[in-house]
Amino acid sequence: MTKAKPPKGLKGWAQGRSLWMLHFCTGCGAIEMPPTMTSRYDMERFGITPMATPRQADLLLITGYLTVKTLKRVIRSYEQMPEPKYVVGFGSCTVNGGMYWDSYNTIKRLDLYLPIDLYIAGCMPRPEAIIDGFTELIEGIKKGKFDGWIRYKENLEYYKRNQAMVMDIRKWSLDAELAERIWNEVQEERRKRFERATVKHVYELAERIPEGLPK
Amino acid sequence: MNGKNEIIREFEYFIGPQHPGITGNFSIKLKAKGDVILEAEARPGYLHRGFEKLMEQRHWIKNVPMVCRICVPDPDPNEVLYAMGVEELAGLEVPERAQWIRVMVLEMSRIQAHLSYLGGISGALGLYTAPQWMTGDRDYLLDRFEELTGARVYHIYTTPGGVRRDLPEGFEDRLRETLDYIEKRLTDYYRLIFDNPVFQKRTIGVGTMDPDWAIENGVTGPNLRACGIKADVRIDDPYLVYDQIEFEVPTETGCDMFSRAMIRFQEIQQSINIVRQVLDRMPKGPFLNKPGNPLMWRVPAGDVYVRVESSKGEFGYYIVSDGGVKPYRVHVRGPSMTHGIHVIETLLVGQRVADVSPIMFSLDICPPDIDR
Amino acid sequence: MNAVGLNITWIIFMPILVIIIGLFYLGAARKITARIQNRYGPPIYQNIIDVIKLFSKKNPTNHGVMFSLGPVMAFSGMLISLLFIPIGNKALLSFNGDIIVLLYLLVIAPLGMALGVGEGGNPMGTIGIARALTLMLGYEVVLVISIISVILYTGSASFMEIIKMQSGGVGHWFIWPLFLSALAMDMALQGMLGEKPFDQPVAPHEVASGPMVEFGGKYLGLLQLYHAIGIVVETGIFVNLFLGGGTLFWWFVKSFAVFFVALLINAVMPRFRIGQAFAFFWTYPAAIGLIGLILVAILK
Amino acid sequence: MSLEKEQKVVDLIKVSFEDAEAEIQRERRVKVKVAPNRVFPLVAYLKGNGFKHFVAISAVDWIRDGEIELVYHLWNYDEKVHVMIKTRVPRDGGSMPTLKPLFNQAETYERDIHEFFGVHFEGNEKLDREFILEDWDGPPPMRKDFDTRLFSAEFYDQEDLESEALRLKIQPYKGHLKK
Repeated sequence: MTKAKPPKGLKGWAQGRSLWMLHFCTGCGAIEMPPTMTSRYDMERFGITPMATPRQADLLLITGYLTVKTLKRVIRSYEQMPEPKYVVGFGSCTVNGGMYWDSYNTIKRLDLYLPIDLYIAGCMPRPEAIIDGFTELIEGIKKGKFDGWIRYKENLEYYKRNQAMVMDIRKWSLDAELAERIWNEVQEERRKRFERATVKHVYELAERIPEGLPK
Repeated sequence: MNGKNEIIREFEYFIGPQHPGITGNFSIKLKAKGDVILEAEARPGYLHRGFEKLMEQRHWIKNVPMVCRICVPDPDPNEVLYAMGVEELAGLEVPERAQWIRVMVLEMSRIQAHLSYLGGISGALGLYTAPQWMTGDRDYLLDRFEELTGARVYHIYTTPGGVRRDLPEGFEDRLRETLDYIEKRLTDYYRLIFDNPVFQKRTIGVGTMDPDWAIENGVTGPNLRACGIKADVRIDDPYLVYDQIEFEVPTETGCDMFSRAMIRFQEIQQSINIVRQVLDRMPKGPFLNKPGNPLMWRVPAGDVYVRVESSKGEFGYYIVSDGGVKPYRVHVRGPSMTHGIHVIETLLVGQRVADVSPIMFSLDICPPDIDR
Repeated sequence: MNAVGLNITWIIFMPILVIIIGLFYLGAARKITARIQNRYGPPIYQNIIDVIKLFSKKNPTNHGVMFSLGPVMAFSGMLISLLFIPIGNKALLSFNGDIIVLLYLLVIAPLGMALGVGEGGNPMGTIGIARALTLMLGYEVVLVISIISVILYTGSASFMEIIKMQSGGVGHWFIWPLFLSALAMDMALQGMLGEKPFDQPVAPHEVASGPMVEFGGKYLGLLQLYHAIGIVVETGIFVNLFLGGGTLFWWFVKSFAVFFVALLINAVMPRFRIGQAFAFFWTYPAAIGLIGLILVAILK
Repeated sequence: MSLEKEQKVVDLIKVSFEDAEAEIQRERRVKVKVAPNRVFPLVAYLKGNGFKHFVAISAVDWIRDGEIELVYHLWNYDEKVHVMIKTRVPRDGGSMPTLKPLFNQAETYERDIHEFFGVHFEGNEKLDREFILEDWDGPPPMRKDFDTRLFSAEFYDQEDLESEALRLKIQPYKGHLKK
């Protein structure tokens, strides 16, 4: 079996110049998308247009933090998109959890669950930063540098295992058999982890002041 | 009922979270017969970050950057609310100038939120030129915000004790220019949106609610004023210096989508007037009363409920302190908690599938403040 | 022999030409809309890139034979209708009554889509195609009324003959004597082109992208081509009936002018609800068309 | 500043509910403390007396007392007075009658509190439906004995996932850094 490769040449050029993004706003970053799309920054001049369904889209934007509930839908949408497909993570929340690093309901590092091609940093990124990220993406696609979906396919088991650690993948995966198998495999570890995580915390009556600070 | 009508199939389907006709990340499960909706169930929770829990983990001052993230399209009321609540608990004096600046920031935030609202509802009806124009013009206001606070959307500008910094030099003139520009554009918007026969046809008499029903079901803000009830937190429960400012509270009697859009349109004009008044009458003086070492600052035990009028309705914080360096509990009462769950579930019944998205946009539902 | 050879060249060359020009129409539409919206807009050849990209996509989802036949049927139905439209004073199939045949052929495309969408099983697609067929029922009536008044006026049901009768300058175009019918047909055209306020079938905020909701990759590419030909065919009917056809260059200029008017209306209008759109077609345009028809019948 | 209208509200409550402890917090704010079983009649009484706007229900976990405090906020549009009705239910197995018959939107807040604090509301039919959390088997997360930092560190534990990613050489594209 030959290794799959990202498109190059005419195909790569057309793919880069015509990116249809999935109209799926997952977090705060969504508020900077309208300015990027509309008259002041006008993303359409690069051929980037919002599309309504994953079947038609090439580009999945994760605009901000992902709660576990949204992650399920995102994975489902991602798997429905036709290849080649690209994922861009917006904002620091997708890099390391950002502001919500200690939240019980958001995932911290997105590239453990989905193959990220490009991150745009900031909380949240300005339209200029978004445009800059997109030009980077377009240039990279034309040269065939981005291969996120190939990574995802080749390491499907790894990604599915990670996803199974935080969510029930059986309902949300297109490949039901694989999902079922991996889900059964990780049950034990998942249960252990959950037990460790939900140890009843003794609420301290003492002052909650960090130690070593001057009075 | 049986017999002939059975040909019409009953559908059950989801609008959202991955759907263009949804404000933010939200979903509605619909049961429809043919084109008529029989039952709607709102399903929030896609944006739940556990804000109230996270705020208990952080010091009083460290929560300031967090709170503005609660409502993404209109973040400033959150900052002001949190600051007001903490000040009331701690008995912290706010300088006169800071209060005027806060009013200005709140009203600027209202203008930009209403502009994106009008863009949103016309976009939901297919009039794509309106969102393009309005988001473009809203950006000029965001530029002023950036100049004042350093950020476009999340300003983190209001802190307990005042505001983070004073107005930059020449800011007032530039803000006036921007306001003049937006005021000039209002005529264009009126002609594009409200004079449009198709827009009128789609919105007048659609998504109506009864005024008494609206009050009892927790409808607040512009949505309530569109039912002809003159209720505004700025007047009823005055905060900051709103009792010294002259402004009108517009009301409409249609109770439908058109009135709800019209109210917002008129409020933009009112907010422009308020900002102008603030610029004229703002006193000189200090702008921040620092509360001391933020890591050590204790707020006396007690509880307080504060509310402001945000662009979406009544925003309220219930803050409890046990005398520690961190809040004991903060409860956020967002206006969308009622608009987005109970009100929309009731309004959608009997409507057409085509009207789901416009009705949702017309109520100005902000999912992050439901989920928190 | 020579004429047959020319015809064969034309039959190969013309659809390609029409597709490319149709895609440029779509690109120009995006550019013009962008200018109205104070934007720069995509390059005018953007839709050609889109189609290349769509055809280079791998493994689009397939829901069965009928699902893949849907776009093919839509595309080929539109392609056959193209053969009956005289472009630049040259028609491949021309006989008395070709207008009537064309009316039948135009229905094939939506029906093909309906079969494919039904196989897809997405409720959004089903609603979308139901709306498309309802809308068709609305504008077809107006279209038929306008065409009957032209046939009544000329006494011929052949495009080529109607074009010949209009030769001899702007003053001879049928848009002047048959103004009311032309107006009614232009309104119907807005619905045929799927421009606002009649874009209910594909309304993104209501039914995602309607019939296209399940189609991706090659299927969507084929639908884009179908749409590109559709614009030329639909504006072409108007050009041939009311604007006097013309040489190849002028024919496309006229056809684009008709499209341009539709675009301007599209840019400043929200969309009707489907019931309202249907009611609209059966009141104003139908009334105008009927008055036009009666006037023709009386004055003739 | 005069507190006449606030005093009037306090008197109004005292007339019918002798066991309620009502006090004026400040201008336009009145606090009332009642027993859990008196909340429903009190809210119904206030609703009949002009408190038409049901603002919200807040819950506070007083873990040291082993109780959860529920605060019902009501607002009067005519008098412009805000009343907070406070009541306490036990943390374990606490139950309250639902306010749905009085105010429809109370249902939403009750679902919210049920999910985040584990308080049961009798008569609320939608209580069993998932509201904001999905597939959550842990304790109610807003309670004080749930430690979100521990949960986040343990449940979203990344160290072994990251080392596995390094072994598989799964890395995001970094070409733009080389410029």
